[in-house]
Amino acid sequence: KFLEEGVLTPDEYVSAGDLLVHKCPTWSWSAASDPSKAVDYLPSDKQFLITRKVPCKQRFREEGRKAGSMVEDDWLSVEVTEIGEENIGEIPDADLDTKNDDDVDIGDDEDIPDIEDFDEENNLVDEDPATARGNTFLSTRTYDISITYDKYYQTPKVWLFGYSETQRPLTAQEMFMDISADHAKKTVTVDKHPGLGIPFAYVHPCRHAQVMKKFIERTREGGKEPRVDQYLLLFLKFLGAVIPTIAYDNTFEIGL
Amino acid sequence: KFLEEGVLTPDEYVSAGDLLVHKCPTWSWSAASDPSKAVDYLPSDKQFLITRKVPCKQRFREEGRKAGSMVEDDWLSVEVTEIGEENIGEIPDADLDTKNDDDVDIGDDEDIPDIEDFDEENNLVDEDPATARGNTFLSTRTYDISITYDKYYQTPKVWLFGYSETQRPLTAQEMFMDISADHAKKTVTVDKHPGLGIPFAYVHPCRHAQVMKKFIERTREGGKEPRVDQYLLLFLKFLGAVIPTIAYDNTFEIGL
Amino acid sequence: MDTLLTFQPWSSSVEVSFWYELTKRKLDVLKLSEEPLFVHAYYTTGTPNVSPQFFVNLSAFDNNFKPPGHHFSVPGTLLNVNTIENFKGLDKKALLNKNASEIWSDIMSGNALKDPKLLNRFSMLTFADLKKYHFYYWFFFPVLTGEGLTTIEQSSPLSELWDHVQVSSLTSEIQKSWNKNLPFFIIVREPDGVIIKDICSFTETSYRLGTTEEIYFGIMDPANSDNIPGWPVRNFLTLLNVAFKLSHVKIVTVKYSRCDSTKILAQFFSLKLSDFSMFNENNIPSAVGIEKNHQGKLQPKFVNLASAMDPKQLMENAVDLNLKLMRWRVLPSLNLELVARTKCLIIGAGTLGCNIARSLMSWGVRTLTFVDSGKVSFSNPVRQTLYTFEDAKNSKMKATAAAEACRAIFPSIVASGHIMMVPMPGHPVEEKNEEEMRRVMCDLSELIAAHDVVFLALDSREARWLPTLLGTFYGKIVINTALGFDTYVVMRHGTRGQSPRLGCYFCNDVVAPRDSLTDRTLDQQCTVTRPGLSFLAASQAVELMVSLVHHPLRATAPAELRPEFGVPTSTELGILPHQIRGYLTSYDTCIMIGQHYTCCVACSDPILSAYESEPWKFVLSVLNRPDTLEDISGITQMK
Amino acid sequence: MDTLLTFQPWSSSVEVSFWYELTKRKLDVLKLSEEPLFVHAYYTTGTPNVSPQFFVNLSAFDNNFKPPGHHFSVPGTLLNVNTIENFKGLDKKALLNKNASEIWSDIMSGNALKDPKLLNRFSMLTFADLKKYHFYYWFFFPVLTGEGLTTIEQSSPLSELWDHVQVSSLTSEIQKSWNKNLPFFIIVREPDGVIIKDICSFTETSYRLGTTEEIYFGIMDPANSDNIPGWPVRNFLTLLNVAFKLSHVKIVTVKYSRCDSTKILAQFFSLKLSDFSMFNENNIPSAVGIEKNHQGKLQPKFVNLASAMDPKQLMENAVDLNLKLMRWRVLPSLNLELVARTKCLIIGAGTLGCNIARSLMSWGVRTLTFVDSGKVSFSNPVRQTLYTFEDAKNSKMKATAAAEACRAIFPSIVASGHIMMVPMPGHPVEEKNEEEMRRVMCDLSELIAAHDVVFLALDSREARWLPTLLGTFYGKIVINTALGFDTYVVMRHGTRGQSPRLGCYFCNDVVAPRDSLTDRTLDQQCTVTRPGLSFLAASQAVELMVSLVHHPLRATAPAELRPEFGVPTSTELGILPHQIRGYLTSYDTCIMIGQHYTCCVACSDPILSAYESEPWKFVLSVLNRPDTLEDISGITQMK
Ligand SMILES: [Zn+2]
Ligand SMILES: [Zn+2]
Repeated sequence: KFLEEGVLTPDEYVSAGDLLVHKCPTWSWSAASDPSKAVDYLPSDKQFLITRKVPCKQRFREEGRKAGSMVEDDWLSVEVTEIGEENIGEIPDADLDTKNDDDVDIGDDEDIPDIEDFDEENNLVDEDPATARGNTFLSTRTYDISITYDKYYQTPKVWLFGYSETQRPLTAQEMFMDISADHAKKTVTVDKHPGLGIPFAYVHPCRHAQVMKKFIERTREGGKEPRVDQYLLLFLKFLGAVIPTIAYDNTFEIGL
Repeated sequence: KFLEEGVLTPDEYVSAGDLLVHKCPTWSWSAASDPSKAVDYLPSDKQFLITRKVPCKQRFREEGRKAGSMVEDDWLSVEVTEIGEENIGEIPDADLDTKNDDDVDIGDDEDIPDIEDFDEENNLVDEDPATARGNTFLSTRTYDISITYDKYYQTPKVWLFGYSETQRPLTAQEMFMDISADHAKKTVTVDKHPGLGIPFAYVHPCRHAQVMKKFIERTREGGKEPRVDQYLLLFLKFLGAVIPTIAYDNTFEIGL
Repeated sequence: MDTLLTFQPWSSSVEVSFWYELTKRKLDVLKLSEEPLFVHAYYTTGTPNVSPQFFVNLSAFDNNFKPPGHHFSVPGTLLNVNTIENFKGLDKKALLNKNASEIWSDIMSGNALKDPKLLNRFSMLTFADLKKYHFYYWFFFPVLTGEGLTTIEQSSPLSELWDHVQVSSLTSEIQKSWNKNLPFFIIVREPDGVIIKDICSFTETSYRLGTTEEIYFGIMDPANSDNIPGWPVRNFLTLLNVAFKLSHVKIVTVKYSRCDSTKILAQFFSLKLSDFSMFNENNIPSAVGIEKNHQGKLQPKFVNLASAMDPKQLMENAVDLNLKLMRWRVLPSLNLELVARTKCLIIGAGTLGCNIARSLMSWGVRTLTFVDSGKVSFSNPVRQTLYTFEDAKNSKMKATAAAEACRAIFPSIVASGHIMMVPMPGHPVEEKNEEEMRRVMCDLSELIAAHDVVFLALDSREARWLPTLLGTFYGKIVINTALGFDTYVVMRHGTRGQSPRLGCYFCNDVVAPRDSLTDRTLDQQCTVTRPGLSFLAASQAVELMVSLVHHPLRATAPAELRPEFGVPTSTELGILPHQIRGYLTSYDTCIMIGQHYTCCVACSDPILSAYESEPWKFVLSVLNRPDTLEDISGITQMK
Repeated sequence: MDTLLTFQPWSSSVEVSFWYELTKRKLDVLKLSEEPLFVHAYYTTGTPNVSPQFFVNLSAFDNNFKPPGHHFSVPGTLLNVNTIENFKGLDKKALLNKNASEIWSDIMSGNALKDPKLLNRFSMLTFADLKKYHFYYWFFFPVLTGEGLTTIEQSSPLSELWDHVQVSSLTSEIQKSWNKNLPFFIIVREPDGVIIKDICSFTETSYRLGTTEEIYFGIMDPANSDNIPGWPVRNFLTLLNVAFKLSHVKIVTVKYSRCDSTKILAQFFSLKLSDFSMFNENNIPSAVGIEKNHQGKLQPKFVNLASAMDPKQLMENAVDLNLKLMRWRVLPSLNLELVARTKCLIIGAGTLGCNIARSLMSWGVRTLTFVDSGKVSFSNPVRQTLYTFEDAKNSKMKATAAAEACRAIFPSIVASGHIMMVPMPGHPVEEKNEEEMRRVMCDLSELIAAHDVVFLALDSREARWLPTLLGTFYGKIVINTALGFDTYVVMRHGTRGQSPRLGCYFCNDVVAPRDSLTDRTLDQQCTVTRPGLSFLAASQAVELMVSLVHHPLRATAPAELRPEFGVPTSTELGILPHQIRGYLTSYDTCIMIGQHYTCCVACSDPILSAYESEPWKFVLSVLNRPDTLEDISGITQMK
């Protein structure tokens, strides 16, 4: 049914997951956080896939979108211009404004209680010439991304958990800033991750099969016959459209 | 200051009240319901004026107003065509609809608890040929109207308390139906009557002096010099504009 | 060709003021009494299109009742019964007949001639469901029925029979008497004009005139039509038949012009009267006159005041009602007004503070003030009974959220919250914060001075110190509550002038309170207590307060242990213990008395003096160095 | 021209799952323990632009921890302290040095050679403020510092030095070992290709080769840049210097390509090592490696999980936390799960019912069901602690309003309300209502069967009859509360199978309950009680229930009086009395036992049998004619 309907069985999900993990070292299988959360149609050590700390280089911005890009299919054509490193600096400030819209008071590091009391720690010295100084990395938000199997829709289901630049867990509202505006409120909601029991944002899988089918058709038009274990590799491409701002390597070439 | 500013002193209020009571037998002076409510600048037995059970023959209707009647002065020119007795019958039904707008559940007589239990009372006979039968009166809402003295504005202040056709006290919303729409929400509010301690609707006296002054001027233009003790007689004419639906005799001629 | 004369029945018009007054009297005075009450109604002359109004309002209860000018009073009897069953069960016909026989006896005795308003005597049967503000009522307007019916021989407007001068003369006579409130009178037509006289002068007048030809009976008529006179005319005609043995009379029914007292409307009737000659003291004529309701049925009228009342007012009344019921049978000496006006300060708006506030509200206390510095956290709402999940979600300040909750429960309450961290010994003040802390101390001191009772519902020993001192200083009732894991203590602090002087929370201690908050583990930070305790401690603290304000000595009242069997307690509400200690594992309580300690670090005279002489300097030194307390109190020397 | 080699420090990345797990363990297992815990972290090779992630998540606590493929585990020590003061007070340098000395001893002993992950040993100091979901944490990644600094003699991408075949061969070797989680290894360049081997085979290999020229040290490198290797490289170089006495080494740092495991990024370094030869078991090298926070300061990191957590979840956790604290020190045997899952039915949502619900919520009970037929009236909110003025204004049904209020207090609670008038003896059923009443009886019966505990909080005697019968019938825990004016009683009903069998509310009576509601005066309609009573009765009823569910016999547990001094009570929570009677005037309580009466009109076997055989027929006959009860129970004969 993979080729016809864009769906896959639990076994196919496992084989596609194995291929993903083999191909992409950042992805790995995980067991459920406790055995009671495990589903029996998947191996206990392969309950879900996860990749951690994927940097998110920019917020999605409505104004950054190209007009008309939605004409054909809003799931595929969202485009964002990746912001180069040279102007990374301006992002966090610019988007802090949106915090005012949230009800929840987001305590950032400014808010560490008793932090003044820790000034005494300045007596602590840990100076060392061999410690590299200065960031050779970007201070960006990062996401843990997980893919579970959705039995009802017979498709993968993708989950996101974001951390701020300072490792603070992001609120749902903050995460929505990183998601294509078309999907942020429509198909992305928050629920407990089935394997971890912790609230993650997830993309509702109701249209996954349909879009995957379209992907498969295009691939076949290009003369290649996709295998079912390549499902997740294709799936990641599709996700690139939904969550265009998260910089997992959607540039690599799948060896179809 | 009466002629110049349309205001009056407590003493002038008393003399005007005395004249009103003398002239109009339905009006009478009243003491405060308990001595603690009395004000010291008025005689204890002349704390306020009151007339009871003034029939209200119709509801005020926005659509019944003549267009343009507000051009000159909305306090004076509101006109309503009094509905004759022949079509009285249709009023209560027509206006019951507006009840739906109210939050408060108005228990009408249908709601008498245990009323069925009183059916046994039908055994009671009280038949008598000398008792007049049939209503020779209209079943209408009635109003108790009271006039107090407002020390701040130095004018009379008028209070209304309505009863339904079945003697049930009207809610504020229901009373507003009887008041010129221009004033209903703007200048009419509900507060405790100072002498009775019971919530009445009242017309805010902020513009009373101004309008009275206009009245006085017109009377003088007509060649007559109004006396201060005629203030309340004039005042009733003015009220006829604010509360056009309440049928106190605004047709009588003041012997100016 | 005689026409039957019919009479327009009354339309009773009970103003809401009557019901409010009845409610008040029922709660405060009548209580369970079903004794008939003497009341007053009044009426005026008829108005076209308006049913004949029989006014009953709060003046009904006025012992010195006098109707307004142009109005006429009617004496009556109010029978307010306690239950709907009594209302239903009462024999209405008997009630009517009882009234009628009174009227008959007044007619026979001549009383009615001297005081004709007795002819209109009425009864009013009521049941007031004060919980719902539902009022059932039924009027009885007895009229006597004689042999045969009254018939009209002639009827016309008076102006058609009399000339203008005569009518004018009558008008002016009536105008002159507007303030005499005469419902019935005789009109004597004399050559030079018309004279109005009291009814009782009829015989004398007719004797003088030698004829009754020129004597008319005048009646101020409440009816709204010209040809159908009002209900009061009826018994009046009976009086004429009985007292003057008249079988034919000429009457004039008079109405004021509504807004021009210089005019009257007068209708002339020549009547053949119904005959009462066969009746006497023992043979009483039968009566009719039970009022029908708005549907024209012989059923009671009903009014639901709740729908038109201000809900806030309704609630206020309902709360009072519920409390006042305690006075009806069980505890007549209960002084609810005293409790209601007791101003209560609750220091600490946590589990204890919330439940104290709840208990105070249920006693009708109207002034509640909260002091707390914390925010509502998620663990609070299930135990701290004034908060909700939303309060925690929004991290509301407890003091203000508690006050808000009180108002949401009972809008008439005066509740306020002060966000304030009570200064604590052993929590030193940095110099830059000194001025701010001084302000806090002054605020707290002012708050305590402004209230009658101070509840200490704090979660640390040291936080209780300053309020204890200030409460003693101002001589307030201070009630302290504290929870262990499955034990609690409720204690009232002793005060100056008490003998023997009782102790305070600190009187047993020989060390000053110190910082006990720092370095606590989680289970020490949260008060780990069995949830039931705070309900027990809080409610007993409030009950103790209520008893205490009933004692003439209030804060200085001596402490009591459990009474011997049969020995009365010092207040009807019960004993005034010094300390109540409760033990949840055995559901037991124990009453204890602890004496004042003259070296107490919180309430002893040396401490109070030190505070009095230099409040802030003293308090600051204690905050920074609790040992100060031991030095000043004298404990140090004792050691 | 040698360049100083610097190392990129770790960036600790603690996932929320770690904090959740720590919270759980702290509450349920660790409690007050500050013992160090063994934990696991892991890392993978670096990604451009991302700081070197040191992953800690819930698997940290897993005893069988194995890192995912392509990842490398690190053993560590978690030190979770109880107070912020302990967190601050702890000597961080000492903690670092302790770790460093362990690493040094592992290097010296050869353990590190066999298990190189020991070289990355870390410590984590945490303080969890579980009330606020605030976590303070600080990582220590000790690296040993030797004499002189490591310098780069040569550095270039490996592809510039090795030919394509050799790089391919290395790639393929690394690909094959992806699942072995080897962070360090030796790369042996042999003529026919490259081989990867364990570190410990270095000596053997170099001996075999007769040279170290073709041996490279491979390191899976978490750093994100080519020229600055990651932190783990550092102690590894120390190991090489100490174990193999090497002063010059050739290393290759390897990174996986992020999404194509057929590619690797490899960087070659020729290094001159820092010298550790002067150190030994007693002379331990000093260490650096305290992690800086996000501002680059030597301060702890902090995360406030509350802001990102679902507030409902937060509340649920907070409520649990507060209760669990009772187990930490005071009452380890407390079975909170048991209490939480006890399903409670509260019949009557008035003053008692509301306070019972409040007490149950404060004990963490998660299933509450209310039965009541009334509406919230204005007198209720000040006493009935689940309602507000708005509820009264809107005349909400009590049962549903109470459930709604519970959810507003604690959204995770399963609260429901059933609008139902309990059928009452002496309140006859009209024939047309029989079917409806039968339905009500069945609903009530089902409700009682579906709950574990039934609280009777009704305001009339007769309303308690059917629930008493049904509660006994289904063998439920039935707790009855009743208020007098200043007295109250809390009683648990006896049940079948109990020996001696305890009585129910009706066991003392010799007449059947009848209509006591009709014909009541106002003060009889409203329950006239001192406001404090309902708090006392409700909270003790709930405490009694909590004790009772802890007893293995539950409903059938025998009754206890107050214990002799020193004698343990049957549960750690206290005695299990049959009846608690309280007297507010003396703040006293009394424990009583009442035996079952075999002719009881509510709980006796004849009654239960009559119900069982024809439930509705029996109940209907009782509603219509309460005497039926006396006949069936046998009281009639006894008279
Ligand atoms: Zn003391
Ligand atoms: Zn029994």
